[in-house]
Amino acid sequence: MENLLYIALFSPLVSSLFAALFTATPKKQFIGIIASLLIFTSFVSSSFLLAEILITGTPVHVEMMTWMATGNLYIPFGFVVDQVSVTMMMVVTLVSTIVHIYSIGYMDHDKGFNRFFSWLSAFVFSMMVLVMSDNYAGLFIGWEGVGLCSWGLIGFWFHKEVATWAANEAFIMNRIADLGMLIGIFLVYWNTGTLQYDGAFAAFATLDTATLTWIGIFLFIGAMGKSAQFPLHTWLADAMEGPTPVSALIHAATMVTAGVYLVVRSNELYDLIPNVGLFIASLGAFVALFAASMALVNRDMKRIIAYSTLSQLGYMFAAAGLGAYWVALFHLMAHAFFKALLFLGAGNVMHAMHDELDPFKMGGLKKKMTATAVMMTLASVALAGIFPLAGFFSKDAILESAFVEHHFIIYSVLLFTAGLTAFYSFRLVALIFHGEERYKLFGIDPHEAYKFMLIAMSPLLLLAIIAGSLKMTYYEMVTALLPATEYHIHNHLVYWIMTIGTQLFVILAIVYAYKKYANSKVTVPDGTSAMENSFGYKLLINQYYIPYFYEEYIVKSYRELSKIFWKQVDLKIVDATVDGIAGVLYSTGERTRDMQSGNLSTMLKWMVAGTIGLLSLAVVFGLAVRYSDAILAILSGLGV
Amino acid sequence: MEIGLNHYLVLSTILFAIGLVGVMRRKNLLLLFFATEILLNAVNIAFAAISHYYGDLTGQMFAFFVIAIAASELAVGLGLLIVWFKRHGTIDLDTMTSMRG
Amino acid sequence: MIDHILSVLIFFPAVAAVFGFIIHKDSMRAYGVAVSVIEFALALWLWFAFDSNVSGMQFMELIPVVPSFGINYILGVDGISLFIIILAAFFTLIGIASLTDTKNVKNMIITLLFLQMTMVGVFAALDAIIFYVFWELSLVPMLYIIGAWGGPLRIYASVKFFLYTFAGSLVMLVGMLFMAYFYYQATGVWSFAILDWYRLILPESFQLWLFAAFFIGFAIKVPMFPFHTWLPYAHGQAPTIGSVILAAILLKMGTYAFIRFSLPLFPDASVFYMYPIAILAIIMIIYTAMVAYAQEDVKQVVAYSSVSHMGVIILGTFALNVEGISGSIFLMIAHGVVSGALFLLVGVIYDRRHTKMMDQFGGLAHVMPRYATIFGIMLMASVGMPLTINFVGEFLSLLGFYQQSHTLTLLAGVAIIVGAIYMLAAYKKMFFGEITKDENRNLKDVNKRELLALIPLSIITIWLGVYPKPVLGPINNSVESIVQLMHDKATSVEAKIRIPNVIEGIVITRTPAGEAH
Amino acid sequence: MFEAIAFYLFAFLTISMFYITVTTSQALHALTALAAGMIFISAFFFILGADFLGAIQIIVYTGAVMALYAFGMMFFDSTRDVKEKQGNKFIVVGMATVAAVLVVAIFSAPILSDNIVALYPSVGAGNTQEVGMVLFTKYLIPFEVAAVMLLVAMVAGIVLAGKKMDLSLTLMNKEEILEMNEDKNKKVLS
Repeated sequence: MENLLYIALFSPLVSSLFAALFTATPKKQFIGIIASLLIFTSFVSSSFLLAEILITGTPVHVEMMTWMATGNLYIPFGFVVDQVSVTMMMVVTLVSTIVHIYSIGYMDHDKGFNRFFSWLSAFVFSMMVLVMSDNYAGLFIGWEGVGLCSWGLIGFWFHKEVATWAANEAFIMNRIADLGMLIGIFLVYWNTGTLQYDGAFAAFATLDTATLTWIGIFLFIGAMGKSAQFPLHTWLADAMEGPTPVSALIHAATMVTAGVYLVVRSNELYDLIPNVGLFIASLGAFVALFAASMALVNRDMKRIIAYSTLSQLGYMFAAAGLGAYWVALFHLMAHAFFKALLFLGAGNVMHAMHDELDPFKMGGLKKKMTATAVMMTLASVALAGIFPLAGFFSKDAILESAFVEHHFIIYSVLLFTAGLTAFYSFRLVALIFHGEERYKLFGIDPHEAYKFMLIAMSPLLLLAIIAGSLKMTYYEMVTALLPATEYHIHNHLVYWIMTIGTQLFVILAIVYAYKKYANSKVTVPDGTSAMENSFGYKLLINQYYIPYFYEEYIVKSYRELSKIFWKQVDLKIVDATVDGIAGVLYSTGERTRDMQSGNLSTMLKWMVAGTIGLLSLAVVFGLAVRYSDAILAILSGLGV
Repeated sequence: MEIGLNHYLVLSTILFAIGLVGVMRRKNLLLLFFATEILLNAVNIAFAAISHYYGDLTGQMFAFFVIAIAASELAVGLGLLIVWFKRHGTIDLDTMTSMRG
Repeated sequence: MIDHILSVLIFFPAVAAVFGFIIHKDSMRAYGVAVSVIEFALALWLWFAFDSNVSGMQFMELIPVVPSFGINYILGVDGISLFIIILAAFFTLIGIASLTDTKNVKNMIITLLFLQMTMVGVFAALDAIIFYVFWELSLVPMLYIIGAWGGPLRIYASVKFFLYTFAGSLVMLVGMLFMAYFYYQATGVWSFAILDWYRLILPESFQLWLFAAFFIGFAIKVPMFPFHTWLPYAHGQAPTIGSVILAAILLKMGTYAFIRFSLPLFPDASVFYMYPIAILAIIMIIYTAMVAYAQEDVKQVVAYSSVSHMGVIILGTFALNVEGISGSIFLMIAHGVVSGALFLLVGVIYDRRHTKMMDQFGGLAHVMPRYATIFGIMLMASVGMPLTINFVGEFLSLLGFYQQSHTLTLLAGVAIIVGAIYMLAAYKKMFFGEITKDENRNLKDVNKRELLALIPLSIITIWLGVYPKPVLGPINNSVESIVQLMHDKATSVEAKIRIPNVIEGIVITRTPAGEAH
Repeated sequence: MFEAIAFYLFAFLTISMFYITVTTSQALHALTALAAGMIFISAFFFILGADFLGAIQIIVYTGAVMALYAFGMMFFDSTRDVKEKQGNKFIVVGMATVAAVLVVAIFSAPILSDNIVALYPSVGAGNTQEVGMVLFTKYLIPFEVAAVMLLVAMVAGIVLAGKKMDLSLTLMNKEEILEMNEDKNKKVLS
C-alpha cells in the first residue's frame, strides 16, 4: 500500500521534472504523452488506494522522513490516505489526467508546450501533497506549491501583460491569505504542541473556545484566499488569462477547492466552534449570490464560468460551515467534474473562435461543434442541478442541510442563487450554441476540436451525469471520518414540495434564459441599449467596482507609499540624518580650519589659549582630588 | 620685611606674563625668540627660589637644564632663522603662512 | 592537524594571499580557485569531524597573547558558527570561480582571500578581543573591494560603509572593555574569553547598558532600521563579488554576534529589549520591503530585500526560544545562499547589459530561459516558498516569535506578502512581457562559468529546503544549550518565564559572579 | 633688610628691562634690554644663594646667547622699526596673565600645601660644591644627555646656518653669483 501511495504522490513530480528537462527545447509531442501517462499512473494508484479504503476502511499512513525538527517542534513528511484524502486524490488525479491529455491537443501549437506540462504536473504534485499530508505544515507546502504553480500557469503566456499581472495578483492575494493560514498553524503549534492532524485534533478538545475560535478564523482566512472568497475573490476572474486547461484544472476543479478541503479536514476543529461555522456558511451563501450576480451580465465566456465556480465554492462553504462536511466534499467532487467539463468545452469553443471570448460574438455554434455543444449543455444542466445529474444530488443536499439546520436565510439565498445559476449557465449556452451565427460577421471559421480531446473529456461527462448515483457509496465511506449527519426532511410533503419547487424554479430560469438569448434577435451589444446603461448593469459588469477600488485605493496607495518611503523617508530622513551627522563633523572641521590660518602669530595665540585651557583643567582636577572628600560629602548632601 | 617664596613667585608670574605678551604680539621672529628667553628665565627664577626655600637642589638642577635647553634651542633656532632669511629675505611672521589648513 | 583546523582555516587563505603577490597575473585565477577549493575542502572536513551530538565548543585552541589582561587567542566552533564558516568558504570559492573579467584580477583575488581570513576569524573567535580584531579587519578588504572596483559613487559608498560600521563597533569595543572590567571586578581576574563571560551573572541595570553598547555595533552591521542606509549604497556601488560576500557573509556577523554575545551574556536585558527590538525588526521588514518595491534598480531591490530578511532573522533571534533562534540561524545560512545567488544573478545581467535599471529590461525570459529559471528559483526561495531553504528559516523564526507575541508576529508575517510583492514586481518587469529594447534581443544565456556558481546554489536551495536536518540538527543542539544557559542565568522573573527551560529537571551548576574564581 | 631692598630693586629693574624688550620697536634696544635683564636675573640667583646658577646665567646668557643674538641680528636688517601686531591688547595681556598665574599656581601648589619632601637637601657645603655633588651623582645621565644635546644643537646650528660656507662671494665672479641666486630660489630647504 505504501508503494502505491508513493507512486500516486511522486509520479506527477517525476512527470514534472521530466518535462522540465526539455523546457528549453522545441515542442515534443511525447512529453505530453509521457506526462499524461505518469499522471494516469497516479490516478490508477489512487484508484487502488480507494478500493483498499473501501474494502478495509483503514487509512494508509506513512512517514517518509523528517522535515524540520528543532526544540519541541517535529514536522515530518508524513502522508495519510484516508477516506477524505482519497476522495480528493481521485478528483485531482482524474481531472488532471483528463486535462493533461486534453492539453496535448489544446497546447498543440504553443511554443511553451514542454514547459506547460512541467508546470501542470508540478501543480498536480503540489495538490497531491496538499491533500495527502498528515500535518498542517505539509498541507502548507502543498498550499504554497499550488499557489506557485498557479502563478506559473496563469502567467504562462508571459509576453502578455494582463497574464503576468493576473499571475502576480493571484499570488499576492493568496499570500495575504497564507499569512492567516500561517498564523493559524502557529496557533495550533503553540496550543497543542504538534502540527499532526491526529495529535492536534485530539488536543483541540481540551482547549478553550476563544483559542479555538482564533485558530478557526485564521485557518479559514487561509481557505478564503485559496478558494477566492470575498473579499479576496478578484484574482479568480483575472486568473482566466491563463490557458483554458489550467482554468479547468486549477481554477475550477482542484486548487480553489483546497480551502473547502481545509475546512473539511479540520472538521473536528470547526465542530467545536459553531459560531465560526455559521460565519463561514453565511459568507459562503453571500459569495454564492454575489458571484452569481456578476456572472449574469458578464461578456467573457471564461469569466462567467469563473464566477460560477466562485458561486459554487460559496455553496461548498455554506455546507461545510453548517457542519455538513460530507455534503461539501460531495459537492466539491461533483462540481469538479462538471465544471472541468464546462471549462474544457469552453476551451474548445475558444480554439474554434480563435481566442474570441465574447459569447455575443458566437451563436449557433452547435452546428459546427455538436459534441462540444452536447457536453457543455449537459455540464450546464448538471451545474444547474437538474435531476438526475450530479449537481442535483449535491446541491440539493446542501439546500436540505441548510433547511434542516433552520438557517432559512441561508437556505433562501442559496435557493435564489440556484435560479441565477441556471439562468447564467444557459444564457451562456444559448449565446454560444444557439441563435444566429453571429461569428460570421467577424469572419471566423470555427471547427470542432481534435477527436482525442473530446474522448478525453468524455469521462468527465459520464461522471457529471452519474456522480449522483455514487452518493450513498460515498456517504458510507467518508462518514467513517466525517460527522455522519443525514439531512432528511422528515415531513415528506415538505420534502417533495421543496424538491419539485426547486426543480421548477430552476427549469423556469433555464427557459427564461433560452427565450431571451436563443433567438435571432440577439445582437452584439454596443453599449447603447438601456439595459447596458442602467445602474445595476454597470455595477455588475464592473464587479461591484471592487477591482477598481483595490486598484485605486490599495494598489496605488501602496505604490505611492512605497515611493514616499523611498524618496522621502529613506533618502531624505533616515539617510539624511546619518549624512547630517557626518556633515556636522565635516563642517565643523571646515569651519575650524580657519583657525589654521598659517599665521604663526595667530597660532601662538591659540597655543596660549589652549595652554590656559589645559592648565585650568589641571588646576580643577588637582583641586578636585585635593578636596574629593568634601565634594563627595556635599554631593551626598544634595542627594546625588 | 622678610622676602619670602611668595615674592619670588609673584615676580616669576609677572615676568612670565611679560614673556607671553611678547610671544603673542611680536611679529619679528628674532624678537619672538627674545620673548621665549624671558619665559624661560621667569621659570628659572621660580625654580631657584623654590630650591632655596626648600633646601633642595633639585630646583637648581632644573634651572640648570633649562639654561642648557635654552642655549641649544637658540642655536638651532637661529640656524633655521638664517636659512629662512636667506630663502625669503624676511623673518616676518605674517609671511609664514604655508601651514594654512 | 585536526586539532588546529580552525587556525589553519583562518590563516591558510591569508598565507596563500601573501604568496599570491608573487604569482603571475595570468595564473592568478587558477591559483585563487585552488586555494579556495582547498579551504572549502578543509571546511567540509571540519563539518565531517564535527560531532553534532556535542552542544558545546569543539576544536578549541588557546594561545595566550596578553595573559596579564586575559587576552588569549581562543578559537572554537559549535553548531551555530560551523555552517557560517562553511558558507564563507563556499562563497569565497564561488566568488573566485565565477569572477568575471575585472581589472586587476590579482589584487581582487588577494583581497578576497584576506577577506576570507577575517570572515572565518570572526566566526571562530571565542575571545572578545580576537573577535573584535577580526571584526574590524573584515572592513578593510571590503572597503578596498568597493573603493577600487565599485561604481561611480564608490568612494562615497565605501567611506560611508567603513565609517558607519566602524563607529558602531567602537561603541561595541567600549562595551567589551566594560564587560571585561566587570568580570575583573567580580572575579579578580581579567578575561576576555567569551566562555568565561558566559558564567558571569550581571545585575540587570548593568546588562541594560552593556546590551545597548553591543547593540549599536551589531545593529549597524546587520543592518537594522534605522541604521541600514549604508547598505544600499554599498551594494549599489560594490562589484558583484563584493555584494555577494557582503550579503552572504558579512551581514551575518551582526546577527551571529547577537546570538553569541547579547543573548547569553545579557538574558535579562534581552527580554527587556525584546519588544523594542521586535518593533524595529518589524519596521525593518515592512518598511524596507516597501522601499524595495519602489526601487528602479534591480540590485537595490535585492539589497533592500536583504535588509527586510535580516529583520526576520532578528525577530527569530529575539524569540528567545529554541525554535526561533534555530530558525534565525538557519535563515542566516538560507539568506546567505539566496541573496548571494540573487546578487550573482544581477551580476550576470549587468555583465551583459552594463545597467541594472529594470526599465531597460523586459521580456528577458524569451532570450534567456535558463537565466529566468534560475532567477525564478531564487525568487521563490526569497519569497519563502516551502521546500526552499528560506522557508525553513522564516517559518521557524516566525513560529518562535509567535510564542512571545501574537500581534507582532502577525505584523512580521506581512513579510511574506510584501516580500512577494516586490520580488514578483521586479521579476515581472525584468522577465515578462515583450522585448522592448533592441539591445536585449541577442543577449546570451548564462554561460558555463556562471552556471558553475549558480547550479550549486540552486541545489543547496532546494536540498536544504527539503531536508534541512543535517544543518538544523547541530544548530538545534547548540541553541538548546544557549537557551538553557540563558534560562539559568536570567534573574528577573519575566526573563525566567520568557526564556524556556529546555532541559526540565537538569539544572546546570551555576557559578555566581563572586565565586567564579 | 638688605635682601629686601636688593629684591625690590632688581625686581623693578628686571621687569622694566623685559618690558622694554617686549614693547620696543627697535630691535637693538630690545637686545640690549634683554641682556641687561638677564644680568639682573642672575642677581636673584646670588640673593638666593645659588651662586653657581648665577654664574652660569651670566656666562651662558649674557655671554653666549646674547653674542649669538647679536650676530644673528647682523644677518637681518633689524635696524628698521619692527612692525607691531595689531589686535586686542586686553586679550593678549589677559591671556598672558591668566596663563602665568596658572603656571605658577600649579608649581607652587604642592609647596603651599607643604606636602613635598626635599629630595636632595643642601648639606651646608658651598653651593657650587653641592651642585657638583648632585649634578655628577643623581643627575649624571641627564647631564650627559644635555651635553650631547648641546653638541647636536651646535652641529645643527652650524649645518643650518653655515650652508655654502665654502663659497666666498669675493672669490666668485659675477656669473657664478647670479647662477647661485637663481638656484637659491629653486632649492628646497634640505
